Amino acid sequence: MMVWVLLAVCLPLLPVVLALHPALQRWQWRLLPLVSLPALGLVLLGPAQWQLGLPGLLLGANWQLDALRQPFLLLTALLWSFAGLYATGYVKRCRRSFALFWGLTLCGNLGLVLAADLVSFYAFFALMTFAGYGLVVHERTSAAFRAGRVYLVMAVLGEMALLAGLLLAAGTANSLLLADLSVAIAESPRADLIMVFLLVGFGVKAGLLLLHLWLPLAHPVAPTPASAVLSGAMIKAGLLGWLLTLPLGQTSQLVTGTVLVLIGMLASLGGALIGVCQRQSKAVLAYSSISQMGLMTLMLGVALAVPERTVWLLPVIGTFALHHALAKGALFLSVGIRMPNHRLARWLYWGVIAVPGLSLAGLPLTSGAHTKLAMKQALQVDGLVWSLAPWLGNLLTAGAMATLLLVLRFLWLQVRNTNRNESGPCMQMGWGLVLMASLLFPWFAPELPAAITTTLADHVTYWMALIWPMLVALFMAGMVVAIRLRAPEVPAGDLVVLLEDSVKKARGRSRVSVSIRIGGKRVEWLQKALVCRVQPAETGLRVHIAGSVLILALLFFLL
Amino acid sequence: MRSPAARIGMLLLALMLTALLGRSVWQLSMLEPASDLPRQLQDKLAASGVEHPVTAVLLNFRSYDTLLEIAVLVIAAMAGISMARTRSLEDPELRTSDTLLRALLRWLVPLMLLLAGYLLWAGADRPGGAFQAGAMLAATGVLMRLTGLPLDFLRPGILLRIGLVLGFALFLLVGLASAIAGDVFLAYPREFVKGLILSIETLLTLSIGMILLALFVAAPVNDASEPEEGEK
Amino acid sequence: MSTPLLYALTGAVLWGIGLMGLIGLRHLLRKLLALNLIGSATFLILVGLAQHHNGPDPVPQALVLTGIVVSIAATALGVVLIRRYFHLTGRTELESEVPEAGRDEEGHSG
Amino acid sequence: MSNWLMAGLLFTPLALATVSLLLGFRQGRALSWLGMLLQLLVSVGLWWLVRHEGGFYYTLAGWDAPLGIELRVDGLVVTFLLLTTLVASGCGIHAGFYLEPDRPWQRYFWPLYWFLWAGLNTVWMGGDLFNLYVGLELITLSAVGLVALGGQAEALRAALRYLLAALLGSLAYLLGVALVYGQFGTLSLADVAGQVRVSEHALLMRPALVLMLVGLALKTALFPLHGWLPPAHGIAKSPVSALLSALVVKASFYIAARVWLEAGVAVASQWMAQLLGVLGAVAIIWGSWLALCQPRLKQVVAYSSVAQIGYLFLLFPLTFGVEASVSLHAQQGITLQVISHALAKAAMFLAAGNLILAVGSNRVEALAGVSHFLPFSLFSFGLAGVSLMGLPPSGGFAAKWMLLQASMASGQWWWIMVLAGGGLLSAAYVFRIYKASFLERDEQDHFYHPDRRLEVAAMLLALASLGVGVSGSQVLSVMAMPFEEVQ
Amino acid sequence: MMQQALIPVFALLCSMLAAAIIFTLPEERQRLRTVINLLAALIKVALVGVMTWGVLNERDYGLSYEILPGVSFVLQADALAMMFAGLSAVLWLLTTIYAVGYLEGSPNRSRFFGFFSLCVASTMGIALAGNLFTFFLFYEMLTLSTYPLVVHRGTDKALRAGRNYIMYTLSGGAALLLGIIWLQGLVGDISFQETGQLKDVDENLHLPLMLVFGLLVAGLGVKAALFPLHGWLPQAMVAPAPVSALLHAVAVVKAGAFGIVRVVYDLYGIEFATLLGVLEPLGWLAAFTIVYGSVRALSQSDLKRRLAYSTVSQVSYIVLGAAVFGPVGTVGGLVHLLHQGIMKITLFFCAGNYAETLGIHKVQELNGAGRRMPLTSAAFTLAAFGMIGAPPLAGFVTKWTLGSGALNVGMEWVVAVLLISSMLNAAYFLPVIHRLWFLSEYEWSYQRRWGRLETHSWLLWPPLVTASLTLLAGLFAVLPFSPLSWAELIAAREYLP
Repeated sequence: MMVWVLLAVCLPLLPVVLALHPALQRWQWRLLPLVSLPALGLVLLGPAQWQLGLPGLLLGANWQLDALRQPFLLLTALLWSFAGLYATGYVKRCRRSFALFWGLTLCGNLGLVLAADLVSFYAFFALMTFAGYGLVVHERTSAAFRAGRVYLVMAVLGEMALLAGLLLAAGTANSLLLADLSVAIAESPRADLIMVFLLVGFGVKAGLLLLHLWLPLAHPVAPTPASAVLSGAMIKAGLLGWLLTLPLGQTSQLVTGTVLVLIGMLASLGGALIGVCQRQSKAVLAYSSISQMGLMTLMLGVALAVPERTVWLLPVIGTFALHHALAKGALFLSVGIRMPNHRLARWLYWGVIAVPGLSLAGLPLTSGAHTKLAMKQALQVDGLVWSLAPWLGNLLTAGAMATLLLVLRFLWLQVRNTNRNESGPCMQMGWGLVLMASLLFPWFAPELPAAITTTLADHVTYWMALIWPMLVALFMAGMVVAIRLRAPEVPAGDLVVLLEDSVKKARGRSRVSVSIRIGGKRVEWLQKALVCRVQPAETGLRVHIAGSVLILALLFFLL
Repeated sequence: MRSPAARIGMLLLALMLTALLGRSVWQLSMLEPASDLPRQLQDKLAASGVEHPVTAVLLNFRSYDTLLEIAVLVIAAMAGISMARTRSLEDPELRTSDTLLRALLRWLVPLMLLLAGYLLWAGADRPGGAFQAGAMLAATGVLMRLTGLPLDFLRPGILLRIGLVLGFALFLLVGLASAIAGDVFLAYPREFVKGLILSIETLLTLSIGMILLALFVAAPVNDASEPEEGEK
Repeated sequence: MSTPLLYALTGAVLWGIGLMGLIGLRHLLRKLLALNLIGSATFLILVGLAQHHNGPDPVPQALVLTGIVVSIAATALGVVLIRRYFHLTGRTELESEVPEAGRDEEGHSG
Repeated sequence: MSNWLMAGLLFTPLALATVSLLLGFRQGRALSWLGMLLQLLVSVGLWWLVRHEGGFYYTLAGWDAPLGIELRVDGLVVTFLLLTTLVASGCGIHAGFYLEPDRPWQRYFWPLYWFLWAGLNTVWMGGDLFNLYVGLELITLSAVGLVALGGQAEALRAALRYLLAALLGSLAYLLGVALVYGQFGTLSLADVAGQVRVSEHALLMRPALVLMLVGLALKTALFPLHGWLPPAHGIAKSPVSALLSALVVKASFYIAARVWLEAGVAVASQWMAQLLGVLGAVAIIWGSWLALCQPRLKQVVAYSSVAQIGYLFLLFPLTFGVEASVSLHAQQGITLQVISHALAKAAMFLAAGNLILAVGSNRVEALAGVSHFLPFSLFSFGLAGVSLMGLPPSGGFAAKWMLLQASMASGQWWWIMVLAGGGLLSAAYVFRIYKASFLERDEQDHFYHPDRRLEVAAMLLALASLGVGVSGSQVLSVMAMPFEEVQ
Repeated sequence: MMQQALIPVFALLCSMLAAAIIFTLPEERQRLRTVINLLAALIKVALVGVMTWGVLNERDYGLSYEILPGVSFVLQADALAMMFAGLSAVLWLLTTIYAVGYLEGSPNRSRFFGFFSLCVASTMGIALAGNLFTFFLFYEMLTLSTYPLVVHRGTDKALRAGRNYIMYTLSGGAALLLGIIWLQGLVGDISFQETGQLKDVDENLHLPLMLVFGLLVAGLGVKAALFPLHGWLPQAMVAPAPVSALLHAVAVVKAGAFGIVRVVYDLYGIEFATLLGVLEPLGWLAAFTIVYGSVRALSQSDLKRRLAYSTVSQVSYIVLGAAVFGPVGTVGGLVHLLHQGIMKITLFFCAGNYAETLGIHKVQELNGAGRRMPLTSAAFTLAAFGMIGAPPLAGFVTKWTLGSGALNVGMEWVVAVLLISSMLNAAYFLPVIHRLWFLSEYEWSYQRRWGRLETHSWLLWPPLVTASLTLLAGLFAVLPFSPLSWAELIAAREYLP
């Protein structure tokens, strides 16, 4: 077992090892899709629950797999494997570097899912974050560098907040096990502070509103497979972090929960709104991710505020994450696929591309529908004693509408996709596999608690409820196309642009160096003056030595 | 020290010092010294080998002082001759052919030598002694030099150097001999005191005379100049 | 006031004069003479102070004799040096008109 | 045993001076090796003797103290004798190879050298105030002679200045002695000390004390009476400068210290002690600062002596009106300072001489690039510098440590500042030299390579100054050897 | 028993002896010099290893010898000493290898390696010093022996830096000396003892003891580059890379920090120091230095200068650790003594490699160097991430333990400082790493090639080794003999039972 786990986590480091020797470097690239296979095997074939202690590692490492982690491990392994396959066809330049960072990031991502103690969790999280930079800036264009810079700044901020949160939490819990944290935090007098740190720390990765700035910048510029894993898997790491550390199921954290729900609402709608205004398909997808993560944030907020719902919500969040990862992964990968020239084939492709998108919007019979339904069940109003409860239903409806609009926007942009690059069999296969996984999702989705499993009747009512928002959305889209309304241009990365401007203005030449120079001159002058004064005095003393004797003798006499 | 104010200030200060010194002398003169050295001296004079107390102090009780004093003289002489011209002591300015002077000299020199001898001898029991005799010798030499006599034995050379240290060397040897004999340094054996002191005095006289004379005769400068260290 | 004491007091005065001379005079020989004067003053005090009431004290007399020889040696050395100094530089004073500091900075090669 | 040793001690230098006057430079040198060896044997023998049988008075010419001259041999004296042997031998060996043997006047080097040594021995052991005067004069005149040797105008100027100052100092001292004799009727320092303690008119000794101290301070070159020192020490030949700085100025200080400790503390005033200390402190700052400004290497070292001498004068405030233990601490500290400064300064001058010989110039800037040419000498210079700065593990440090302790224990905290600041200033000028020598020059320099033996001499002395720090306790134990009167 | 007392002496002597021999070697005897250097380094590592083993088994390696009345030269190997000794022994070995490669063909190597050995001997002495006096002895010796190394290049700039260095450190030495003397005057005994030795002093000595503490810290703070006293450090980076490495990682700054640790734990005793209330200001000072150093590092365009300011910041972690009461904080500070050493030495090694191979001095010249020198750059990256405190590297272990130690005793502000500093570290290191790996190659004015390797193999291995150590120290932090567990051992012995 241990060997298997270690292999699963460490095999992604193979490109790093191979990089050490020139003779082995060509293997780096060829083995890229294979490095995540042990992890995939682990989640598919291995036991569903296990625990592994590695006392010699770090400050005493502890890894485990449980029901909460399983969907995350699954989505991570799946997405990375297929995207890796896709990447072997997609990436043309700097392959070795790509393989290196790919492996490192993957290692971090897998490891953090499995980590059960704070330190290894944080270690893998940091590894993923920093190695991810390599993926973001892979194209080495100035846009990539700009996105990378924003990514890095945000990531560092996040890491620091995270470190603070974890330190405080560990100090409170007096334990390094993640499992011990939630109780301790809930009981701690500094619970709010810790939670804020953790929310912010993971929020950067999870694309929490206001901390999402890097997402729409990074996704369009990163290579497509990298965008897929960024948006599909890595973004979920933040979510997982929240789930593992926040005091879920303990005492009610009403304020935090409410704030989170509000942020989630805002994100899910606002993200969609800004996303519609984007000009790049990947940027649209990025905002869609923000929007979707908003929904997950919302659920988390509910879980925090209403602890009794945690039991229901956690599996739902897991399911949602898995669904979103696969669907979004498929969408991202489709960006790099070249449309066949044949008209029919192109329409077929179109249809296939649209499915995951519509799934996101909750198209019946898709994973989206499955998830949305489960979510609705979990958030059902009866029994949810909470001020915001009545709004949730409407929100979900609005969310679905917004998502659909986004998807339409994406498809619209895809139509104009002038991608002329050859998409080789590897890409096709990778894309296809993700797509398939996404479509097959309802069949291997994790089991939900009995209380919120859905019946057919639920499905039907759900569909009914879905029809009209979808229609409205389609109508709006149609209108837009018909009157050739141009969407207002909102630069990707929205707030970042404002920030960058202000930073530029603030940067002026400091005057410190000037004053230092003046100071130096003064010192020199003083030195010169001292030298000039001392030497004649010395000569005087030399000449008047007898006089000095006289004066001294008198002085002594008088004393 | 050019400004008159400073001069007057210094003068006042010097006056003050003088006054303080005088006051101190005055105050001290009121005191009776606790130890009575003259009486001790008187008690031990008999054992010193000479009758005159000053000579006894000089050459016996505090002979070490005297030994070093001669050393100081030798040093001065060395410093003097180290700057001497080596070729010849001929000084054309001093050459004279005044026969009257020569004749006078012929009388004076033996007389002065005799006087020197007397001073040396008298030192044992009355004022006199090696230094006075040596000074007399030197005066003789000066006189001879001024009349243009060459005095070639004063040319810096081994002879002169031997002459310079002769008295000192004997003094030293006596000191060493006494130490070797088992007593302390410079303690003359009781039985030879007088003879030893006399012979030391005699040689000292010669040396002192030579030293003083050498300073007069040989001190003129040479033209050789050595560059300062490191400034070649 | 006994005669020896008078000698001693005279010595004190001579000391002041000698010192003043050493301070005020610039010619090297004069300085040397001033020092000689100081020496003599010292001897006067030594002898005068010691024997003003005990009658003649041979010890200071002997000391003074030694002192005189030493001072002669020193004077002789001084004169030798002064002569040679004069011979080489043509100067009779230590201090030159040009301030010393300035010359020190230039150094002198040669 | 003691007779032989003492006779050897007194006789050897004088005899060598006499004999070497009759010989040329080279023969004198060969003879001097022998003399150094003898001196070494004698002083080590004396150390052995004193250690086993205690110190003693040695009555010269067989006459007891007030009338005759008594020499005192105790631990401290032995310490200084050993120090003299070490330093003077080092300088002598250096001089033997440093001076050009063919100059006619160099034959007078050895006699002067040995007279100087004889004077030093006399002063260390002297217990008679007048004998100390004669010893001082012996030292002064031979030192002046050495400075003027082969005299070029500048050297003569320096020598004359030195002579005049030293004579004035001697005479002031002698005047003090005259007053003491007038007061107590004795010349023996031990007697004077005894009488001061019992006499009700002891305070009348104060003028004498002042005169002696001022005179000796002048000879020791205490600020502001130091004007004669830098020219003399700067212009003399390096081994001569080394001797002068290391030993000659110490002789007069030694007398001052002995007078002060035996009789002075009983009659002096707090103000006098403090004033002496203040002058010392000013000397430290002034000397160091001027050393920093000097354009010529040996002037730097010479001014450093002015500064280092300042430390010595902290003895006065630190032994006046304090507890016996503190006073002892201060005395030990000052002794260590004397020793370590002697060794270090000698090493420094010798090393400076080597450097000058190598680069052919006395100027500090000329040293550029010498660091990889004469690393050995530069290293000696540096080691000596370490001691002057008072950094561990040098003797200078041990001294500073004890002085700091003494200042702390006596509550005179203001000296602490001086001690600390002085170290820094000395660091400044030592490193200035280093800086100059480390500067790399582009063109390939053609330095003259001095004799290896010259470098060794400097190195040994520098190492010795370091050794004093490492074995401070041992050195001080020599000083503390028992004193018993044996006849 | 006698043998045991001699081991520390041998540890000291082996490098002093090496220095003495090397000084006398002519410039051309390169091989012999290298052999002597390496031999001495290896012997030292072995001796330190033996002692470490012994200390773990509670053996006593002590030696005492009276230098001045009441003042002794004491060598003593305790756990804390061995930590520092081990660090310097191992890193010396590496630095020697590096320096041999670095200075190949340059002038004045005998001088360089001679002083180099002396410098390490002093460091060893500082580590093994059993009382404050002995500590001071070697502390000043260190100052002196590093000066020739700092000015080794002999350029005007180097000499100026050297002057500043010496003036700063000697002033510090003076303050330290005063403190020592005063302390000795107050309490007499100045030897180091586990759990401290001033705990039972009289109540009315508390005020002077506080002042003494201030003096001692001021003196040590110069070398440790605490805030107002750090000016020399960034200038001293003109020295050759191995020297900077040694200066920043092992010898000088570490000596200062180690001294502060010694004073706090073994002289005052942490409990007593807390009682006196001197730790809080010390902590604030350290915290300020941490932030200040990082801020200054941000604006440096010279690579080594940037690293130097980073040192200013990093070394204060150690001091901060000493100022935090409680075993965990102690561990955090102590462990950083080692961690900072290996990380910073890696960085300087790499900086040296860049300079030697591609002539890189400025940060902007690093563009694309990663492709040209991947191994060096990898080492640099690892160490830089370690500095930032990214897990699982050594720096993280420090920050984590320091942070949790501070939290344990309710000093939340320490965590804030740690975070701010980490952030700043990231801000000045990440751009460098970015340039290394992601930017296109700079037009280097000169490039040297060494066959297949990216640089001289003697230059390449040391940073690789230290970089791996950086990784291992973090990855296996809890294994026995790791820095962390050794620090825990010390902490366990430093607190009163």
